[in-house]
Amino acid sequence: MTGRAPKHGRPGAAAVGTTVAGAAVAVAERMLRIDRRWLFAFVTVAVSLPLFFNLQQHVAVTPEARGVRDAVAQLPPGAHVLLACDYDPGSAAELQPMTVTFLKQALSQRLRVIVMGLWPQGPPQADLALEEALRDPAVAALAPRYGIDYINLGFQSGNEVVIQRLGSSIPAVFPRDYRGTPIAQFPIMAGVRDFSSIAYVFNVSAGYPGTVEWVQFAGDRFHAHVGSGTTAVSAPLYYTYYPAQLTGLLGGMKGAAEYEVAAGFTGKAMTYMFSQSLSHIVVVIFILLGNLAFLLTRSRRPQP
Amino acid sequence: MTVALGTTGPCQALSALRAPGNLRVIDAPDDAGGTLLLRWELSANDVAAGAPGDSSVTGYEIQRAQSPDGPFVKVGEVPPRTGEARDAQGLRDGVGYYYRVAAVRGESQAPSAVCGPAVPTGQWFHRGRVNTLVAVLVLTGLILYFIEHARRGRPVFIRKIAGLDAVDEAVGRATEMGRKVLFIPGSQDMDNVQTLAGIAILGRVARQTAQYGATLDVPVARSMVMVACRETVKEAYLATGHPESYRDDLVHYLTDDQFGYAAAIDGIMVRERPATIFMQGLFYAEALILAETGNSVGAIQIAGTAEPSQLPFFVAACDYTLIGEELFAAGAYLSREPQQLGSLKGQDLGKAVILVLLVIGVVIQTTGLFDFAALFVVQ
Amino acid sequence: MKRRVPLILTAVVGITFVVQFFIPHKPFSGLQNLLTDWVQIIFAFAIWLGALNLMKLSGESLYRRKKRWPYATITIACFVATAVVGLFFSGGSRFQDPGTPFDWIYQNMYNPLSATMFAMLAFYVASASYRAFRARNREATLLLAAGVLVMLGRVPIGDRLTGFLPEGYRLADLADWIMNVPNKAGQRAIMIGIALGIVSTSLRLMLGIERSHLGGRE
Amino acid sequence: MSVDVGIWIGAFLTLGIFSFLYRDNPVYRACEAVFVGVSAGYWFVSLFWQNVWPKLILNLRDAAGATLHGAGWDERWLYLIAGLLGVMMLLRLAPKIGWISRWPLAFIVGTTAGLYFITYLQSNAISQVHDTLVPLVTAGAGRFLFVPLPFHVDWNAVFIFLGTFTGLVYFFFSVEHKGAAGKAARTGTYFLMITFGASFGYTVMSRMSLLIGRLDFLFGQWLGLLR
Repeated sequence: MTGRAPKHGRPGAAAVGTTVAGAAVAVAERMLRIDRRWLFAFVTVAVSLPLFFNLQQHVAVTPEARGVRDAVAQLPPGAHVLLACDYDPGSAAELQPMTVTFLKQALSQRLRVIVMGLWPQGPPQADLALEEALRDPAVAALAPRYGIDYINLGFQSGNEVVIQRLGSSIPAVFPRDYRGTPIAQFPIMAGVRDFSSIAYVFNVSAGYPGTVEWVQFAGDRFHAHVGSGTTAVSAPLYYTYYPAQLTGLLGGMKGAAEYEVAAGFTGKAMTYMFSQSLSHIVVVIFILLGNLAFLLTRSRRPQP
Repeated sequence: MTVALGTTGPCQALSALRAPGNLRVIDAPDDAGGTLLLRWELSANDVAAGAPGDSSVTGYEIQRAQSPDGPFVKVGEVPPRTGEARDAQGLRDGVGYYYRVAAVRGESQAPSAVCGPAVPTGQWFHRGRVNTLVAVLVLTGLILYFIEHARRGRPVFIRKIAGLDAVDEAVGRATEMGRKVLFIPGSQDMDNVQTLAGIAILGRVARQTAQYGATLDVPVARSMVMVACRETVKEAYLATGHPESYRDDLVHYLTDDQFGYAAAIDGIMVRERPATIFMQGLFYAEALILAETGNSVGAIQIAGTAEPSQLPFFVAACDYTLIGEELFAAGAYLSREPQQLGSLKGQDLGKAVILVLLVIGVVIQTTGLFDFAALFVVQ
Repeated sequence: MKRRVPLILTAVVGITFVVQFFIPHKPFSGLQNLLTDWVQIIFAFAIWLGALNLMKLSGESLYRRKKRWPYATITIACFVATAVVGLFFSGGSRFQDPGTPFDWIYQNMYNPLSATMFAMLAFYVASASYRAFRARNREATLLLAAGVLVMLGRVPIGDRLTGFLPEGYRLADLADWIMNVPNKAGQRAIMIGIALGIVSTSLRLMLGIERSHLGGRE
Repeated sequence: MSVDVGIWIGAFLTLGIFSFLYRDNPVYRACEAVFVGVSAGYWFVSLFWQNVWPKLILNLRDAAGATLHGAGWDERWLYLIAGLLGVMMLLRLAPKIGWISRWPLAFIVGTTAGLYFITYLQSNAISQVHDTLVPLVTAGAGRFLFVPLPFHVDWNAVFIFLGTFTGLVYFFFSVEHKGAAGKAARTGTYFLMITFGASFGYTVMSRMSLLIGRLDFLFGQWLGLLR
């Protein structure tokens, strides 16, 4: 696939005509040569300003996002769910709200939540999310306790191999929790053996290892029900797994906001949505303006 | 209102606990051994919450013994509404084991009839992977056939890939301008085939820079990649008769970190203004940072990756982009060696087979003759 | 020894890997885990080469007082400090636990730098949109149209724009359709193509047809 | 406004990197140097504690323990080979016998080639073919543009099939893109372009979210201006 992108505006523009068309072309030529730092400034303003206003927008829920909510909602109280946090603070803006909402929904339903991470920075992110989820009134009312209702098993290195090993024995992969206490001391882990003891796996994924590996190993090989929350950038690829191999899919901040609406827990993703909307509009305007200028100048170019 | 014990009504939780039925134990198929599978019918008391009956069964206990008379030892437990389990705890291949499954309610248990002996064994062939084996054999056969075909001197036609025909021009331009050719082999390590494909392209580009006398600069993000790139560049300079122009520092390490690497290359681009930039390999988010900065310094950019999420940005910001499979074909294409081109031809035949299967498969699925798709289930 | 042994090694290891996939029995069952562990260990050794190369180039720059020597000094200092803190003063293998000095470096230096570099992409995306995404021909126009529809269809404002249409025909639904139908088809074609490319490349490597990474004969 | 020194350092580094957007400058160069040093150190330490320590040192220690206690041969002794290959890699620093580093290199290339060969064939090729094989036409009343039909056509499945098929035709290398193949390949590129467009849209979404996250850090955590 080829194609030479025009790199710069054509400098030394054609004569500025006296006609309106000529003037339009001249403007277009200047537009093409605009210093890109002006574009940067524009983006900064468009994204920052809305942060200072707390505007709630109406968010429509897609079937993919509803899939996650429904998969969790149908589980009986006491069922074990596995939350795999495979991301780092770099992607937290998009993914942290998903982790928080999942924890809120699961804990408010009295599910037993087992947290782990294939990324070393995942479990600390999960701790932050737990703190936030436990502050939610619906969760706080049930007063979930560590080791009984939820547990953080921490990080395990080895990427997809870890998932494979979980398929034969969870306690063998995680003999201790994140803080080093043997898991035998926690009632929540009693009877947890492998994926057959886990009713639902929710993977929050920022790349490798992540959803692809959970689908291929936990889902395809060990027949676990897998749902995924992922950065928007990975979402298009993961659509090929939905709905056959993924019961639900949250893509980026919008997916997080949809999940918040579907599960009934408004959170950070909803508050960011205004900024997100505006930033998309800015980009669309840039594309339209850029192309308008391009078309105007092109129509004026002498044909070879 | 009177409540009669033992009849339908809210008091049924007090009825006798029924045992699970029809327990079967078999060797787990297609495994390394040491695992048995158990299946049983749920206890009559184990029904979904809200359904008529009672849901007071709190789980099932798996019990194992070396003889049918016991003693039975608990080896695991599963939640209610579960009718299967696997046991892989300390089983030895070739030994017979006896099992029973007990429905549990609080302190009381109702064990099933004993089932056994079941003997765990390992298998020498994974029957679920026959389809993959066939695919391996067919594809390998086709590719090997055409490699041999080409080795015998039969011509192989390969269409033009425009990005690759531009390599000459791009390197020539750098020479004329007296600026560097920057080659970025992706941000990932040697355990990724895209990196290997990128290094194969580097081999061909290095021959060009050696011949034209252009300066090559290869910043890398991984130590192993550094070693492999040095071998590759050195080989190219030797093969073209310019060993004196080779220095190890043409290939240098920056940092393993994705964005640390991008930040450092941004610096190199802005300060040294390379005339030509190759980005060939696996790129993630750093792709656009590099492509935009490269563009802002006015370099000719030839990119290639098989990472779909980054392709739109390469397509937009670079002069030429190799898409997906083209990245893997590039090394072979540029080498112009008959064997390499033969492998491309074989790979094409593989694609043709897939196209034919797609058409046949869709027709069969549509007519409902049989479940053709089931042949492609992977395990 | 210099060239033949590596070629044989590549072939044997590669073919073994393919074969083990079909044999569940021991010792093949554990082979994949074992060999991938080995690869990780070799990587961990190899990083010494990279680190020493970085130190050598930065050290040269400092020693010869080249133009950018102050920055080279910063690089050396930061590398040594991070490595020493992580190896000796952060509780051994639990070096990433919250509260360790290494974690402090991670949270307050590594993470802001990395996240900011990542966030720079927002600006580059914007400038690329203005400058590079042109409706030059039918292909590029399709790319742009799909991109714009998805972008608008995925935020609430997009729904507002087409709120007058019946449900099922709004922007969000169109975006959904793009994701689930043409996007899926394209991704699939790319994925299958990549798989064949990888199979062919892997074979070339295993057979030693592609071997430039192993260097010359000397 | 935050009183945490760490947050202030983080904010300074954040602004330093952002300053590159205006132009290359000494502050950016300093931040870049910090970034290269810290991140190289970060990975250096991580690889040691995550790979060398548990996979090599602990395994060999346990193997030695088992053998000393009379257990005889222990499988974990095999990790000695990995250690040996690692040392061979480092021998690259010795000019005379540097060529021996090609052995571990060849080993890695072999594992990569073998592993990718099989996993991509299985999970990319075969399973994607599987997912494409669905009935295009099913029984029951359907319609095409208001014209009633005696059967139901799953147009989405038809599109997906068409796109996958023509997309693959584009990737043929040994056929000139002319005639029927040319038409198919061209249709294929249309699908690829829509795919890239979708990716582009989602990537914009992702990147803007990241910027929102950073600004939230600056305005919220650092300056305390957001609620």
